[in-house]
Amino acid sequence: MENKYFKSLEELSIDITRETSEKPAGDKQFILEMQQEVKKMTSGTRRDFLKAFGFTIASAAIATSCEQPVRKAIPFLIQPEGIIPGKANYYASSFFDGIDYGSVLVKVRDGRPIKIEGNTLSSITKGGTNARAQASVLSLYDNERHKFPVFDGQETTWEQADEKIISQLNSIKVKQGKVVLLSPTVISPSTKAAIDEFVAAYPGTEHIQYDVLSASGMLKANEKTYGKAFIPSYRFEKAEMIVSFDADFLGTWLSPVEYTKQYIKNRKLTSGQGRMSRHIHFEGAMSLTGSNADHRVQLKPSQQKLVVANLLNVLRGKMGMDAAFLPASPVEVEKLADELMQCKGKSLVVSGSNDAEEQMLVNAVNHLLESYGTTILTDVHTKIRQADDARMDALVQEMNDGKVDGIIIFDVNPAYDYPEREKFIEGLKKVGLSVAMPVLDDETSYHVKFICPDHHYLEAWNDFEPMTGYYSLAQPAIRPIFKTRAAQESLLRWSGNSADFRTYMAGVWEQKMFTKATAEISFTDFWNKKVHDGVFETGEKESGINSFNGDNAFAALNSIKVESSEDSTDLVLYTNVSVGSGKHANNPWLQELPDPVSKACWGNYVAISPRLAIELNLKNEELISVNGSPALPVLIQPGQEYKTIAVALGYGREKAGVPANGVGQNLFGLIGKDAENKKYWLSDVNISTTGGKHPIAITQSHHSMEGRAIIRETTLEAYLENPQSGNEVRLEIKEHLKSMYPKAEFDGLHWGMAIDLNACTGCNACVVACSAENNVPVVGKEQVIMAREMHWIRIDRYYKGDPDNPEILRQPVMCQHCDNAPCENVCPVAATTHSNEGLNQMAYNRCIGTRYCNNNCPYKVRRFNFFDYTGADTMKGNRYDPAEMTTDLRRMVLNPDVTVRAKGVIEKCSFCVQRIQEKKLKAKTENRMLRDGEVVPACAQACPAEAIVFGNLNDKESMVSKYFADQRNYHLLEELHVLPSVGYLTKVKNKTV
Amino acid sequence: MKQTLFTRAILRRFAFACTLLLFIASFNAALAQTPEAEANYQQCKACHNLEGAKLIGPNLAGVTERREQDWLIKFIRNSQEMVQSGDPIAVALYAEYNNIPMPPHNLTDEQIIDILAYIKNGLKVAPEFAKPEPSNEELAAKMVLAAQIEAEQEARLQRLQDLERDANRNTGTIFIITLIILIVVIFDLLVTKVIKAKFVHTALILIGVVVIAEIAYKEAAAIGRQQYYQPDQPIWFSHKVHAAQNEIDCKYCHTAADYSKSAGIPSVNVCMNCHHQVKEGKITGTVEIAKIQKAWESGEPVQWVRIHNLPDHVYFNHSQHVNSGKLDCAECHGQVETMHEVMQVNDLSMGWCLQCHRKTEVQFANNGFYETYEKLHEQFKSGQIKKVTADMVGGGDCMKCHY
Amino acid sequence: MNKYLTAYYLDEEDLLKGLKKIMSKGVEVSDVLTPFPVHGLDKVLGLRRSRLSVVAFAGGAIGATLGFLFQAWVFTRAYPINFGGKPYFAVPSFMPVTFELAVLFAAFSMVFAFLISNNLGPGSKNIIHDEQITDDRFLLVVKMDEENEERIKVVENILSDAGAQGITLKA
Amino acid sequence: MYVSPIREPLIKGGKDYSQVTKDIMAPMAGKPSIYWYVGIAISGGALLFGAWATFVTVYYGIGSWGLNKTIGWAWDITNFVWWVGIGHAGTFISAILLLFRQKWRTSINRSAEAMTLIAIACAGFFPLIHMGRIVLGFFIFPYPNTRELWVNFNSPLLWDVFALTTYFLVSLIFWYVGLIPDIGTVRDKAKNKIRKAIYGFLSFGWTGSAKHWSRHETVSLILAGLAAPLVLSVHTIVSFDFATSVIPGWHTTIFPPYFVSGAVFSGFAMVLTLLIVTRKALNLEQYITKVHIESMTKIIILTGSIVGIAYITEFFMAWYSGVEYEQYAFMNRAFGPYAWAYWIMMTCNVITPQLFWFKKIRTNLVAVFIISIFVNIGMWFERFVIIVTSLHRDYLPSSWTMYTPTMAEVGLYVGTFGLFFTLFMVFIRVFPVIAIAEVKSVLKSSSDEKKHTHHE
Repeated sequence: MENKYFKSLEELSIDITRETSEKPAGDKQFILEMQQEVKKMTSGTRRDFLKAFGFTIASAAIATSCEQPVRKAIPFLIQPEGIIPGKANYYASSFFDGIDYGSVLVKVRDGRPIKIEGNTLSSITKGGTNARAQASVLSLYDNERHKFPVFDGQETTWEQADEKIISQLNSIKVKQGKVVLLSPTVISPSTKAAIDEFVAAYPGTEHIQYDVLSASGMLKANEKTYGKAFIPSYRFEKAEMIVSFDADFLGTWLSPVEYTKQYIKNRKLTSGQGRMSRHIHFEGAMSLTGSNADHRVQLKPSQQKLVVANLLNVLRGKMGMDAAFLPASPVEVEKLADELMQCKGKSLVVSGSNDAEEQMLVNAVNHLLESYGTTILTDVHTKIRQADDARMDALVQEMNDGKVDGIIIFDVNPAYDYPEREKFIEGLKKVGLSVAMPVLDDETSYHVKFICPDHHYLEAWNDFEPMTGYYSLAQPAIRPIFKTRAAQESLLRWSGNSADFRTYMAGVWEQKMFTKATAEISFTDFWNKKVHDGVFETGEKESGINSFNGDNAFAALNSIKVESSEDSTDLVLYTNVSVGSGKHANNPWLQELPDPVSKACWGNYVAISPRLAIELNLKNEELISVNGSPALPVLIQPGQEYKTIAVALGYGREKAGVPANGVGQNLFGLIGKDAENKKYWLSDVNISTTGGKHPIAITQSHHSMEGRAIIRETTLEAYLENPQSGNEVRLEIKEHLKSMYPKAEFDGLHWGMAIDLNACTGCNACVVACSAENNVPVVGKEQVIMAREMHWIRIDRYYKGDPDNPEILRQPVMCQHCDNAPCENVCPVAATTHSNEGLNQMAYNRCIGTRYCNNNCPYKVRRFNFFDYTGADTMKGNRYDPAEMTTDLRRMVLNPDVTVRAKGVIEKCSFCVQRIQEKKLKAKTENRMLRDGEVVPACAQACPAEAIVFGNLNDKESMVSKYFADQRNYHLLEELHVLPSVGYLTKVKNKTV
Repeated sequence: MKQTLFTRAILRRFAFACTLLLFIASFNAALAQTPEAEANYQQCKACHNLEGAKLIGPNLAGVTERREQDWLIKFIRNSQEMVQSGDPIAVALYAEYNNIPMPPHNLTDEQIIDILAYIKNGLKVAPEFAKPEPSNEELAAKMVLAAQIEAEQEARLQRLQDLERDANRNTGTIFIITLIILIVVIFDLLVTKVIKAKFVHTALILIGVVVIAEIAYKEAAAIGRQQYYQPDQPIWFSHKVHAAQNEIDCKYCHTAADYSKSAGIPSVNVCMNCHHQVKEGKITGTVEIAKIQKAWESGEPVQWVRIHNLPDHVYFNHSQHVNSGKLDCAECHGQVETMHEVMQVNDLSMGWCLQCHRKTEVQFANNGFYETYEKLHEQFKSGQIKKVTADMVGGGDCMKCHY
Repeated sequence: MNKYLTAYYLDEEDLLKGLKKIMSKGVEVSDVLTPFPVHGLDKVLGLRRSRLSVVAFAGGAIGATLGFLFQAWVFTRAYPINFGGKPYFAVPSFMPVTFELAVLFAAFSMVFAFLISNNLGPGSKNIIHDEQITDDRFLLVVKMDEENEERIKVVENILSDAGAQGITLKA
Repeated sequence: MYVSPIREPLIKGGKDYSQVTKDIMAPMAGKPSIYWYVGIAISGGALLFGAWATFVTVYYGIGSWGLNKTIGWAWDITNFVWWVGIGHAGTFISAILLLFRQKWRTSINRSAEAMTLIAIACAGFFPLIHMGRIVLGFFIFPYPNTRELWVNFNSPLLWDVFALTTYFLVSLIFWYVGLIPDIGTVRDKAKNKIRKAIYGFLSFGWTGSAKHWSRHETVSLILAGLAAPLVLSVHTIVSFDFATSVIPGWHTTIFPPYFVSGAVFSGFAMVLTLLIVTRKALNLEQYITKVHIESMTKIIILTGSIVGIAYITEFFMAWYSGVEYEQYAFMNRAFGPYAWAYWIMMTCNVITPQLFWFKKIRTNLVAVFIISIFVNIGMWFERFVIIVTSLHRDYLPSSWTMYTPTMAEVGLYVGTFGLFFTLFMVFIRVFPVIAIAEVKSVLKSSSDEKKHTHHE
C-alpha cells in the first residue's frame, strides 16, 4: 500500500470548507475538479442517475432537443504535488479515542478521507482494526460537529476567545487559584509536553485524567504488588491456557485489537501446528470473548472475587504454601487449578474487574503460575488507561466546594458519563472559567462558558505512545473542515506559545524521539519516514518495577468474604463493541451495528437469563426498571447467568445529534463505587416492571441451527485424530452433486474467499468496513425492526445446547458468489450475471427490483432498497433517512468508486470489485501478474483476526487455494450444488466432550 | 509522447531494437537516440527551442555540455525539488526564467538519457533508426497528402456538425408533420373517406407509425447522451492550435490520463507555463489569452464546461485505456486536433463501449498481467485464436464498468 | 346491374328443407344469412372446407422458429452472458418463450386471415340485407340479373313454393 | 336430432329465437338499476383505495409494504397468482369444453371469458407494481437498444411476461371473435344512431353469411385448440416461478399440474360466485340454470380433489426425499407460525368442496355461493402459504423473519377487486353476457320446449 506523507501543513492544500459554507474561503489553491467530484457525490448527479429515464421518457419524443444539464469541470489553479484527481492516497495515522488505540491508514480520495484501514507496520495492531476505528471516518463528517469557537452560547473568533481565556487564566494565576485540565488518558508525548508547558505557565494547574471505562483498580493493584501504578502488556500468543474473569479482551477490554491478533495466533490451525490454546472464561453476562471461549463458566460478578481467591488458595495449596481459610467457591476450581498447573509459565489469568483487591489476587495467581516475563510483561506498559477514579471524584467534590477556579475539559464528557453527573454539572456551574474542547457536540459543552472545538483526529497532527516504546503518529488527512483548532494548540496559545502544534510536535520528536532513532541520520529523514510509516518502535523498556510483593495480595485473600446472598440479582454494566462508552453514539454506522451476542442494535436493553425471565414473568421487549433507572426493554439472553442481568452503557445520549439522541437509556448513573474505584456491577438490584413495551431492533430472530450442518465444528482432540472431523458430511455431499450441464470453467482469475471460523471472533469490524467501503446505507431503527438492514456482510450467531448456558457459534456470511448462482438464473432483465472471474455481478442500473433474486438466494445475502435511503431516487421528497446520512457533510464519506444505490434496487456484496479492478489495473500498468494477497476486500483488510483470506482459486499456490484444499474446508449449503466461491473452515474448540 | 497510430506502429516495429538499445545504453548513452526519444522530445519542444529565439525555457543546444548528466536527470524529473533544496544552478535558472517552474516529467533514467543523446545529436535519431531522407518530390507529395487529410478531416467534422444541426432542426418537424398526416389519414379512413383505395391508408399509417416509432426510439435512447455536444467554453481555447499546429501532446496538459481514473483538466499553472511568454494568439489575438492571465492573477480557476460526461453508474478509468490498453486518445475523443472547440463525436453509449471491447485487442502478449490466462495463452500460441480482444478477458462483464 | 332476391325462414330446419328444394330447381343461392351457424348448411351450399388451419400452422411454425432463433442468437451471438453456470445455448430455457410465441403467432395470423378472407374488420361495411337475420330470420339471397325479369319471376315462385316468406327484390 | 332423454334441459322457459335475443339483451337496454349504481359506486371506491395504495407504493417505495430482507414476495405475488388462477376458468370453459363438445358451456362462456380477461388485467397489475423501479419496467421487454443488452431468457419471470401477454392476447381475440356475431345482433337491434354506429364499427361488418359462419366455426375450433394448451401452459409457467427455484417448498416438480388444477378450481369458484349473482340480478335464470351450476360444482369437486391430493403428495415427497430443508418447510407450514393460514387453506380447499358430493348442497344456490367463496379464500391462502411460509423460513435460520401486511398491500388487493367489479359491471352493460348465437344454436337440442316437440 502506498502511503503518502505531508511535509508541512501548507502543502496540504485541499480545502473542503467551500463545500460546506456558502462563501468561498480565501484559499485559491483549490482543486475544483475534485470539488466537482465531491459535488457529484454530495448534491448532484450520482443520485439522479436515472432521472433521465424515469420521467422524461414520455416527453422525450416531443422535446427532441432537450438539453442535458451543463456540468462544469474546474481544475486546480496550481496542482499540488502528489495529488492526482481520481486517485486515492493513503496516509498513515493513529486512532485513539481515550478507549481504543489503533494504528491506521487513511484512504483519501480527491481530498476527502473516505476509509480507514489497518496499518500493517504497527506491531501492536498489525493491520487490524476494530469497528470503532473503522467507523471513525464518519465522525469526521458528523453533522453535529462544533463548527466554530463559542463563548456564552454565541459564535466568537479564536482571537477573542483566546484573549478572554488568557485574561481569566491570568487573574486566576494572580489570586493563586486552581485550574484543572480534565482529559481522558493522555498517551501523547507531545500533548503531555504541551500540558507541562501550560502547567508551567499557570502553576496552580492540576492535570486530571478521567477514564470512562476505568482500569483504576488494576493500576492500584499493580502499585501495591509492583510498586508502580501501571498496566502490564499481555502476550496472549504465548499463553497455552487463558483464564479470563470477565475480561472481554477480544471485544472491549483494554486493547482488544492487539489481543485478538495475539489470541488468534494460538487458535488458528491453518499452518498445521495442531496446537491450540485453551480458553476458559468466567462471566455473568454474555460477552464477545466469553462466547469464543472453549469453556464458559457462568459466574455472578459479586462472586467473582471469591472464585479468584479460591483459585489462588487452591494453587497455593498445590504448591505447598499455606492456604487461607475461605468461604467455599460457588464454582469448582480444583480442575481449573490442575490445568493451570500443567501450563505453568505458559498460562495467563486476566480479570476485567475494576476492584484493586481482585486484581491483586489475579497478580498473585499469575505470579504463582510464573506468567510474569512470559505472558505478562511488566517492563512494557499498556498506557491507554491511566486515570485514578478517586482523583476524579475528589475533583467533583472540589468543584462543588468552590475550590476550582478554572477547568479546561479535553474531549471527555462527564456531564453524560460520570456516575454522579448532576453533581458534576452543579460543580461545573461554580467554576469561574470553564472551557470545553470537544470534537462533536456533547452534553458537557452545554454547561461551559467557552467551547474551543478540537480538530477531528483526521484533521490533526498528533503522536501516541500506547505502549512503552511503541510510538505512533497521526497526520492530517484533510484540512480542517470547520473553524476548529487542535486542543494542544489551544493550550500552547494560552500558555503563550504561538507555535502551531505540528511544529511543536516536531520539536518534541527531535528532542525526545530522534535520539532513539538508529537508521536515520537527519531529523528530516527521520521525521518523513516516521510520518510516512505512522509508527516508530524503539523496543525500550520501563525501569523501576519492583519484584512481586505478595503481602497485600495475601492480606486481600484473607479478608475475602461472601459479597452477596445466593438469591440476590446482580447487574452488570458493560460496553459493547459498537457505540462503546457512548462517545461514538452519534455514528450511525455504529448504532446500526448489531451486538455480536444479542444481534440487537439501535439502543440498549436489559439482558436477562431465560430462567429469571420465567421466574419474573417477563417477556421480550417488556419495559423494566433496575434500581429505579429509566425503563428499558427486556431481552432474554441465553447464556446469561441465572441471577445476573446486564445493560450496555453508552446509550441515552441527549445532546449528540439526531442519530443518537434518545436512543436507549443512560445508565452511567448506576455505576457503583467500592473503596476507591468505579464498580461496573451492582449486587442485589431491584427489578420492577413499569408496564408497556419498547421494541428492540434485532437483526436475527431465530437462534438455533435446527440441526443443519451450517456451522460445522469439532473438538481439537477429534481434529487431531481426523482433520475432516465435523466435516464428514462434505464427502458424502460431493458424491451426490451432479448436473445436466458441464461445470463452468474460469480461465485466469477465479476469485474466492475462505473464512476460518476458528479465527473469527465476531467482533464486527468487517461489517463497518464493508459499509464504509461500499456506501451501504443506514436504515434506522424502525427499518431494522422490519428486518430490512442493508449490511452486505453479516455475522450469523447461533446458540447450541442448553438454553441456560449455550455454546455460541458464529459465521460471517456475505454473497457466496456461487458459480451456479440461483439468483442469476431468475433475474428477468439480466441485472445479475456471472463474470469471467467468477464474480456474481450486480448491475444496479439495470435492476428493476423484482426481488426474485433475493427470494431465490439460499443465503439471503441480497439486500433491497425498500425506501430511498440514499437520496439517489428520481423522485423528490420521498427520502427515508432517519439517521441523517444524506446531508452534504455526511455524503462526503461516500466512496466515489461505488455507485450509490437508488430506491427499488437490489444490492449485495461484490467482493469489493472496485478493489479488484484497482489492483488489476495496477498490475497491468506495472506489466506483471497479480500477486497473491494483493487484492484485499474491505472485510478482510479490517479483520483483526485474519479470519478472511481472499485470492485467486485458479492459482494453486494462493493462500485461498490452500485454505480450500484444507480438510476443514466446506461450503455453506454445498448440497444445493450452487458452487459457492466462499469456503469455511470448521470451528475447532479445545474442549473435552 | 505523441502516441498517434503512426508512431505506435513504429514503436512496435522497433520494440525489439529498443530493448536491445536500452541494454547498450547502459554502456554508451550517446548511442541511444531511439525514435522513442524523438517522440519524448515533443514534451520538451513546448517550452524549449534548440537554438535561436528563447521560448519559455533556455535553448537546449549544448545543454549536455553545460550540465552534468545526473543533474539534468534530476532536474528534468522534478525541477522544483532542486530549487527548493537550494541547488545553486537550479535556483539561478528559476530566477532567470521568471520563476516559471519546469513541470516534473515522468520519464525513466533511460528515457531521459535517450532524449539528451537525441538533443546532442542535433535532434536526429541514431542512424540505425533514421528514416531515409525523403526526396523533394516525396516531401511535396507528403505535404499534399497532409493537406488533403486535413481538409478531409475538416470536411468530415463540418459534415458531422451539419448533420447534427439538421437532425436537431428536422426531427421535431418531421415528427409533427408525420403526426398530422397520421391523424388526417385515420380521420379520413374512418370518417371523411376521401381516398377510396384503402391500401393508401394502410401504407400511410404503416409508414407514419414506423417513422414516429423510430424518432421516439432514437430520442428516448439519446436521453442522457450528448453526441455532438459542443458547448461554448469560458475561454475560446483551440485544440487545433495547441494540438495540431503547436504539436503539444495530449498528455502534456491532460497529465493524469496515464495514472488516474480521470485524465484531468490542466491546472492554470500548466497553461501559464507557456502563456507567461505567449501573450498573443494567431486567431483571437490577446483577447482569450488575457482571460487565462486574469484567472492566474485573480486566483479564480477557470470553470470549463465538461463535454464528455458518463452517467454516474458507469466507472471509466483513463489509465486503464490509455496506459495499459495503449489506446489512442482519438479512438474515443475523435480527431480533437482538427477541432477548435472540442465536440463529443461518439455517443458514449454502452453499445458503443461494448463494440469496441469486442474488437479491440488487449496487450495480450506484451503485458505480463495476462500471463494469468493460461488457457487463452495456450490457444493463442497454438494458433487456435488469432487475437485476444478485451471481451475475451472479461471486457463484456457488467462489473467491469458498473459497481 | 345486379339485383338481389331475398327470402327468409323462421326455422333452420325449414330453411334446410326449403333450400334443398330451391337448389334442386337450379336456382343459385348466392348466400344464406343466419343468426347462428346452422349445421349442414355448408354441405347443402357446397362450401369448401376452410384452409384457415393451414394459416394457423404456418403462423405457429414461423413464431416458434423466430422465437427460438432469436433467443439462440441473443445468448450465443449478440451478447453471451454466463447466467448461473448455464451454457450459453441452454435449450430447455428457450422452450417456454418458443411455445408462447408459436401460439401467439398462430392465433393472430389465423384471426387476421379470417378477417381478411371474410372482408371483416373495424369499420368494414358489408351489405346488411335484413336486420332481423341476427335475431331469428334465416335469409336466402339469390343474385339476379336485372334485365332478366322473367327469371326473377320464376325464382320468386320457386322460393314461395319452398315455403320462404317475405320475398323481396333489392337493388 | 338426438337429444339425450336423461339430461336436464339447459335452457328453460320454452324460448324461441326472438325471445332469446330479447332476454339476453335486456340488461343492456334502458337505464341501469339502482343496484348497478350502488355496485359501481362500491367498486369505484375500492378502485380509489387501490389508486391511493399504488401512489404510495410508487412514490415511497416497496418499503410501504410489509416485506423484508428474507421475504421478497408476499401479497403481491399471492394476488398475482390468485388472479391468474381465476383467469383460467373462462378460457378453460370456452376452449377445453368446446373441444369436448360440452353444450352447457354456451350459457356461461361469454361472461367467464370476460371475467378471465379482467382477471388477467388484475393479475398483470401485480408483477408491474411489485417492481422496485416500475418506471424502468420496460427493461423486461426484449427490444433493440443502444446498450446492446437483451433480457434473460432463463428467467421464469420473463417466461411469465411472454405467457401472460400471449394468454391475454389470445383470450382477447378468442373472446372478441366469439363476440362479433352478437355485436352484430346488438347493432341490428340498436335504435339510437350513435349506438348503431359504434356497434356497427365493432361488429366488423358481420353479416351472418353461411361462409362467414363456416369459417367462424373453424376459427373458433382452432383457437380453442390453441387456447387449450395455452391455458395449461400459463399456470405451468407461473408455477415455474417457484418450481425452478431452490427454496424448499417451492422447488417441487408437481407444481405445474397442481397449479393448473388449482387455477381451474379457483376459476370455476369465481365464475360460480359471479354467475349466481348475475343470473339473479339480470333475470337470466332460464339461461344459466341449475344444470350449469351443478356441472360447475362437479368440476370443482374434481379439481378440488386433485388439489387435495397434491397437498398430500407434497408432504409425502418431502418425507420421502429425505431432504431436511424440505421436511422442515412442510412441517413449518402445518405447525409453524403460519399454521393458521395452512389450515384455512386445507379447510377451504380440501374439505368444503367435498360437500358437493351431496346433491342437496350442489343444487342449493346459497350453499354453492358460500362454498364458492370459501374456495376462493382457500385458494388465496394456498398461494400465501406457498409464497410466504416457504420464504420466511428457508435455509439459514439466521435470516428467518415474519411478515405482516400493511395498509398499502391491502389497498392494492382491494383495488384490484374494484377494478374487477367495475370492469365486469361495465361489461354487462356493454356486451351481451351470454353468447346469443351460441345459445340459439343449442336451443333446439337443449331447451325444454324443444324436448317435448322432438319426443313425439
